[in-house]
Amino acid sequence: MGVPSTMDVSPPHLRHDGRRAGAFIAPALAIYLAIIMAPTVATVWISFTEWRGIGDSPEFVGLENYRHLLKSDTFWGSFNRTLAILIAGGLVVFFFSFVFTMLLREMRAKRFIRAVLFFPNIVPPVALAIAWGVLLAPRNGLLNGFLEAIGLESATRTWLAPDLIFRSVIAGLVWIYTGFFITILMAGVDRIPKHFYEAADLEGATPRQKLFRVTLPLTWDVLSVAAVLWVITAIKTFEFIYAFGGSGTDPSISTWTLPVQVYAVALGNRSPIFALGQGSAIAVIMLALVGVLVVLVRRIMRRRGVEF
Amino acid sequence: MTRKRDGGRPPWLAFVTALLALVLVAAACGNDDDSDVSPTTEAVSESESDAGDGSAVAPEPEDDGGAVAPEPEDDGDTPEPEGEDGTLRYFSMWNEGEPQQEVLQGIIDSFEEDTGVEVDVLWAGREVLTSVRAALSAGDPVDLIGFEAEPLAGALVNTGETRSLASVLEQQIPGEDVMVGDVIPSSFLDIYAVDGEPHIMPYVVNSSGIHYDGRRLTELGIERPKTWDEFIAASLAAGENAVQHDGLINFYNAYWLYWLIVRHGGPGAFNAAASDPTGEAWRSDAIAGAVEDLVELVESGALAEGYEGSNWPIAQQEWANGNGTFNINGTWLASETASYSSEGFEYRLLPFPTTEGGFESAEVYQIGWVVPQAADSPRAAQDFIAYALNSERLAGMVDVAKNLVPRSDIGVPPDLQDAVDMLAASPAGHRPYDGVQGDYPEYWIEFMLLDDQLFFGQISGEEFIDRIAAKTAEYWDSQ
Amino acid sequence: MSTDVHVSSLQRGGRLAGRGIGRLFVWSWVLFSLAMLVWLILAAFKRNNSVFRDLWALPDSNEIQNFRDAWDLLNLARTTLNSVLTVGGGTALTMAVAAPAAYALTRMYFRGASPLISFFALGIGVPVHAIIIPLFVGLSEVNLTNNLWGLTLTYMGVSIPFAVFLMTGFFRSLPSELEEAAVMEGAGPLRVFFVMLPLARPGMVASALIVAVGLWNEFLLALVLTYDVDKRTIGVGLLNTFGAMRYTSNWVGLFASVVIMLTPLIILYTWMSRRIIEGLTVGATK
Amino acid sequence: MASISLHAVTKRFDDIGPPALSEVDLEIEDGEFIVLVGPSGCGKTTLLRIVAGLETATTGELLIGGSDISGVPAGDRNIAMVFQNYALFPHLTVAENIGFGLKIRGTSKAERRTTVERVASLLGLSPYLERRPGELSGGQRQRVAMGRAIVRQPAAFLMDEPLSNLDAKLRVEMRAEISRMQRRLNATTIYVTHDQTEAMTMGDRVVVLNKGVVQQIASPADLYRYPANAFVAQFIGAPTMNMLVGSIAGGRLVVGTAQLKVPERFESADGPVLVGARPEHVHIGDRGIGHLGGHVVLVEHLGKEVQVHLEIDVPLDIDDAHGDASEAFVATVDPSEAPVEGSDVDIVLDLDQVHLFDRDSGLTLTRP
Repeated sequence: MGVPSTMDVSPPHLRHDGRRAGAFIAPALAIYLAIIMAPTVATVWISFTEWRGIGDSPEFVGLENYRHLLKSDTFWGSFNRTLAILIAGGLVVFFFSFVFTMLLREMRAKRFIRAVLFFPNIVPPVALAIAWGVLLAPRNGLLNGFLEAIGLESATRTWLAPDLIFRSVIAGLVWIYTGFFITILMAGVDRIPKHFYEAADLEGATPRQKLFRVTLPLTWDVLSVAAVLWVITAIKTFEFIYAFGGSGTDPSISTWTLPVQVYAVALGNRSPIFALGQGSAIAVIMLALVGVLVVLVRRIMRRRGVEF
Repeated sequence: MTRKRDGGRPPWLAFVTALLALVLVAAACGNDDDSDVSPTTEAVSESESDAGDGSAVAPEPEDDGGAVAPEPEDDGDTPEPEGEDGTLRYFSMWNEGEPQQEVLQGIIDSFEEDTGVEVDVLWAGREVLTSVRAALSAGDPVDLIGFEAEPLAGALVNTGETRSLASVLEQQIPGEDVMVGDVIPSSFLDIYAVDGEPHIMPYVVNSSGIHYDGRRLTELGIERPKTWDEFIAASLAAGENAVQHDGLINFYNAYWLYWLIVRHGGPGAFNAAASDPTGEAWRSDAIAGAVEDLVELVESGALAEGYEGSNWPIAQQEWANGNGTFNINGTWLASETASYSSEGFEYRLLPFPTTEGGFESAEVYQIGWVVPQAADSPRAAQDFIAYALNSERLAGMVDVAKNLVPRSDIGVPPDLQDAVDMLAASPAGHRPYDGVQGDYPEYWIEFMLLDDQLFFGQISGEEFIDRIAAKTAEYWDSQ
Repeated sequence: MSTDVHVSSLQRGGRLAGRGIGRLFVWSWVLFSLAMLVWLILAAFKRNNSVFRDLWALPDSNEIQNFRDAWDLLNLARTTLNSVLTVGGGTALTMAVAAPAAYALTRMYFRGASPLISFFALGIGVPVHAIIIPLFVGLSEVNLTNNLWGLTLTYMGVSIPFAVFLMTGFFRSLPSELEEAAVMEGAGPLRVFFVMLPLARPGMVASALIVAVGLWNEFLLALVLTYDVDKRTIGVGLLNTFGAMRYTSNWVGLFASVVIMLTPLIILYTWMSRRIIEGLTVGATK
Repeated sequence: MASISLHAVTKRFDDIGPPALSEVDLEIEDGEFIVLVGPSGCGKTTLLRIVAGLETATTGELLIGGSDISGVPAGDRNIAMVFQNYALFPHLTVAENIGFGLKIRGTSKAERRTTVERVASLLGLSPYLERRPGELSGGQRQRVAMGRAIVRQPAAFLMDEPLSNLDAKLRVEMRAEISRMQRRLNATTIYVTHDQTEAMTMGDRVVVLNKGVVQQIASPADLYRYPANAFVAQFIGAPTMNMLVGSIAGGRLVVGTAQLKVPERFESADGPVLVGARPEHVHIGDRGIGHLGGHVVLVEHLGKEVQVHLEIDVPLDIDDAHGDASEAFVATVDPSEAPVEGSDVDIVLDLDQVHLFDRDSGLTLTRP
């Protein structure tokens, strides 16, 4: 194939000896390096130290922080909850996104519906968390109140009880993020020219066949982007959970995820621990999780997108 | 606990700092019209003052852009020059709008008027130490911090970040003919003393116990319970939702077991169990008794339905509205629920029920001030402490904020009388959570996790003891 | 033949029913979201002691006082200004550096452009938590903590990866003939960039909106990097109000705060939602 | 205006395979209108872009007005280019688009305006100066692109298939207009097209390119009459020239079973050849009198003439670029002579007009 080896195929008037391009890129790169990359490297380093960050200097302790974490129930709780958001939450979000995208394709009010569904994504997570808490409050919450009002008292639950609370959190996240992923998937679906569906209709394809034969293959690349975005979003999710527990009272430990624990252990807490080393170690684990999963997702979804 | 504190800086810091400086210099050179973005402190404070009304912003202490954070002195007793401007930087745990904040604001206003010292106060809320840390790391002065004594002890006092307040005891209280040491009982101060010298000066002394509406108990014809058995019986007699509890706050859940351990094993028993490197201290009879009692409560059905999923402050709200009888809480509950409690609500407090052959002591939950080593104006801070402890001024905490104060010569409203009596009658005092929260904050989290499982009936008493013993040994092993 | 028709019409009947259920579900979801919003707005006008007693009652009075409380506690004039300064400044500066970078990365064809794009994209995956500790220490070394400039700079840093990523998509989709035409007319690299810039405007606007909405809702960085009341952004302000209101149990005041904070967003959103959504979509599907 | 010279210009995009352009030599005189033509992928656009400075030649020399400008950036070559899609800046008005180059060169605002207005009136664009390209028709956009090229009086114009986006009728109009304009401005012009009609009607000289190699440079008439090789012969002219496989042996031209007399002008030729006959040089007669037998597959009536598609029993040399075998032998005849579809006919080649090419090299054996 026409793969360039030593020769450059790019047009010369646009090709530059890095220097000119460098001037365009340097400011963004410098800030990016200073604010994101350098601190990331530093975090890895701090994770090998013990450090309170007030007046003392970091003391190298090797893998001690990691060893400590592996033995901590709190850490494993946070870790498992993060994975639960990622996997269980992900499955639900993507299932709904797909179903909605398919349904919305043929609905007249689709722009309006999409706008409403997307809305939680621009609302401050604090506000969402407040609303979600009001909804799920045990006795005077909106949901239980509603269920009672329509005569479904048997369906009422203590939504925030230890066995349910995290599912309630995930439900909240699903409510927020489904709109986001619907939007992205719809964009992919909208790009598919109508005539593919018309051709499929002429051949008498069922909706399921259309989904698997037309929609999925032709949105594969969008799906892969969406999956990567989900991995990042799921692992990063902090604000909603933090605010769900409220300010002034720490979020209930039964809702902690990795980022919440980083915050609680290293940054702030009602009874602060100031364990910067340990917080960094958790952050490094988050980072590794993101890295491994993104690579994994990309590998799984590597099948090339179809050009059309 | 104290760690060595040399000037050593982590190697990466130079890297990050250099990059940041580079970016700033580049930004400053690149945009002539944007010259405010310069790394010099001058420009920074300029931008601060044109961004704000200026009053709350303290001028930067250093004039060097790459300023090194002022190193705290090792020796807290060395007298230091006052901050040149006579400004007192005060970080407070209260949020704007809370009654305690309003009281303190009043004190601050008159202090400024009387002394000419400007008080720059930050109403930071309960995560005040996060702000303190931010300020200290940035080298901003922090002269006075007001917060709960336990986290102060754990985060600052035990690690040597605070100054001794011994000299404050000999300071005269402005407007009164007494010294601070005369009115603040040393029993309070001794709890957090370092080398015999006080480091935390309390201005509120709360406690905890079981709250109820006096009227309701009378209506129900239930006698005020004294012992644990009586309490369980009373709860069962009180009908639905007898014990309201906000189970989503882990440290409210911990009230029960901690109190039961302290009752069964005496003050310090919980702390001793937590700090036993082998974890075997958890297998004592006292703790077994405490766990057994807790399981009894959980299994009795006295706890309001859904307590494990109650998001604070819902349970206490319902309790105050008359749906429920008992609520275990701090003595601040009266002030927290005042705005929505049902009419004619009669706030009563039950000291935590006693157990057979057990101990009696009261929780001393102090809220106080510390003066950090890094303070710029430690003298002004001490002056403020003495000034605020004046009985008339402190009375606001009682009358308006409905909190107890360390001075016994200030009268209390009826809502708080039970608490005062409880503290007075108690033969001994102990720290909140027996000091476990303050002394071992990381361990505390792991403890609460297991305690929740026990309190929610997810594990049996035996399982709990086995697990917490193992956890304790593991924790100390990794320290 | 006739049975075939019969079967397929049955199938279609089932399919229609399925679709009907699906649509019902979609509409319930939509209604649910709207109901939450409406409830919150109504609650903001209720009285504190009745708000939870009868959940579905209409407000019995116009409790404007709730909004006064909220306004004061949120310190709204101040927090809004801070948010506008840091979010507006951060967004504008992000675009100012990300646009030329994205342009150079996609259209200057220099060696190493493609790995550099990947390097920038890497930043999207870095959680704020993984940088905040050293960032905090580093910023305090240069006196940029508790400082709106420091926060703005940080906002730039965390926005740049996504902005560059989105805009490389936009710039890549532009026709190269225009660029060549400009070159033929004698335009230098900078001028060519400025010729191309207006063409990327839809992308720029969308990227800026997405960055701005993200920053507007951000509060972790603001919480950790600033502490003065005067430096609080609206997100931190709301969180603090949340804390304070819960201690004082002024729930309706809290709802009023939420409504106050949501109002500009709702207005902006009804006006710009298509832009935001489409911008996001182009970035994701390019 | 200036002359343009290319000496041995070679362009490689990669190390493998043949170069995109190989050893191109071309001398363009001042004021000349040169058309580059060839099938797609032949390298004509690459050649244009090298002249423009949008590509660099791998080796070779490029002179404009006598001076080497290989290292001069595109913007400094004082060359204007009209792009296939016009490349108008959508956010600028017509006036701003036309005046763009002037602005960059720092021409004063007043001067810019008068110049732009003059050019606009020349092109009939005066009423549209304040519109944006999106509001114009295809033909108007084309004119704006022209205007932008004309306005700064460049040393040369480069046009890259400027008419290909227009409909057929407009294309004919614009073709004439560009020619007229070029004559009027007396501007050195390089014009790239794949359309041989444009090539034949517009160019002073035409350069035929194939696979990166110059096949022939000649005036349109010469190109038609004296194609230098089989490729040019087949590429120029429509319908395409018929190409039969044959050989010359013992002074006879052997085509299939027919043994023909070798025309005088080929007497020195020998060996395997290709016999090229344009459709109008093929006559159809009754069986028995012609050179070759054929079967009438299709008869197309075009009005003044008739195209007869024939199957013949002689191997044809069919270029990749041209259709399938059944259409490969075509005769153009007078309507009165049209045969009946399906009939068998005899074919007579006009031997005075046929072209002979060396079968191996494809080069013409004709000596004009």
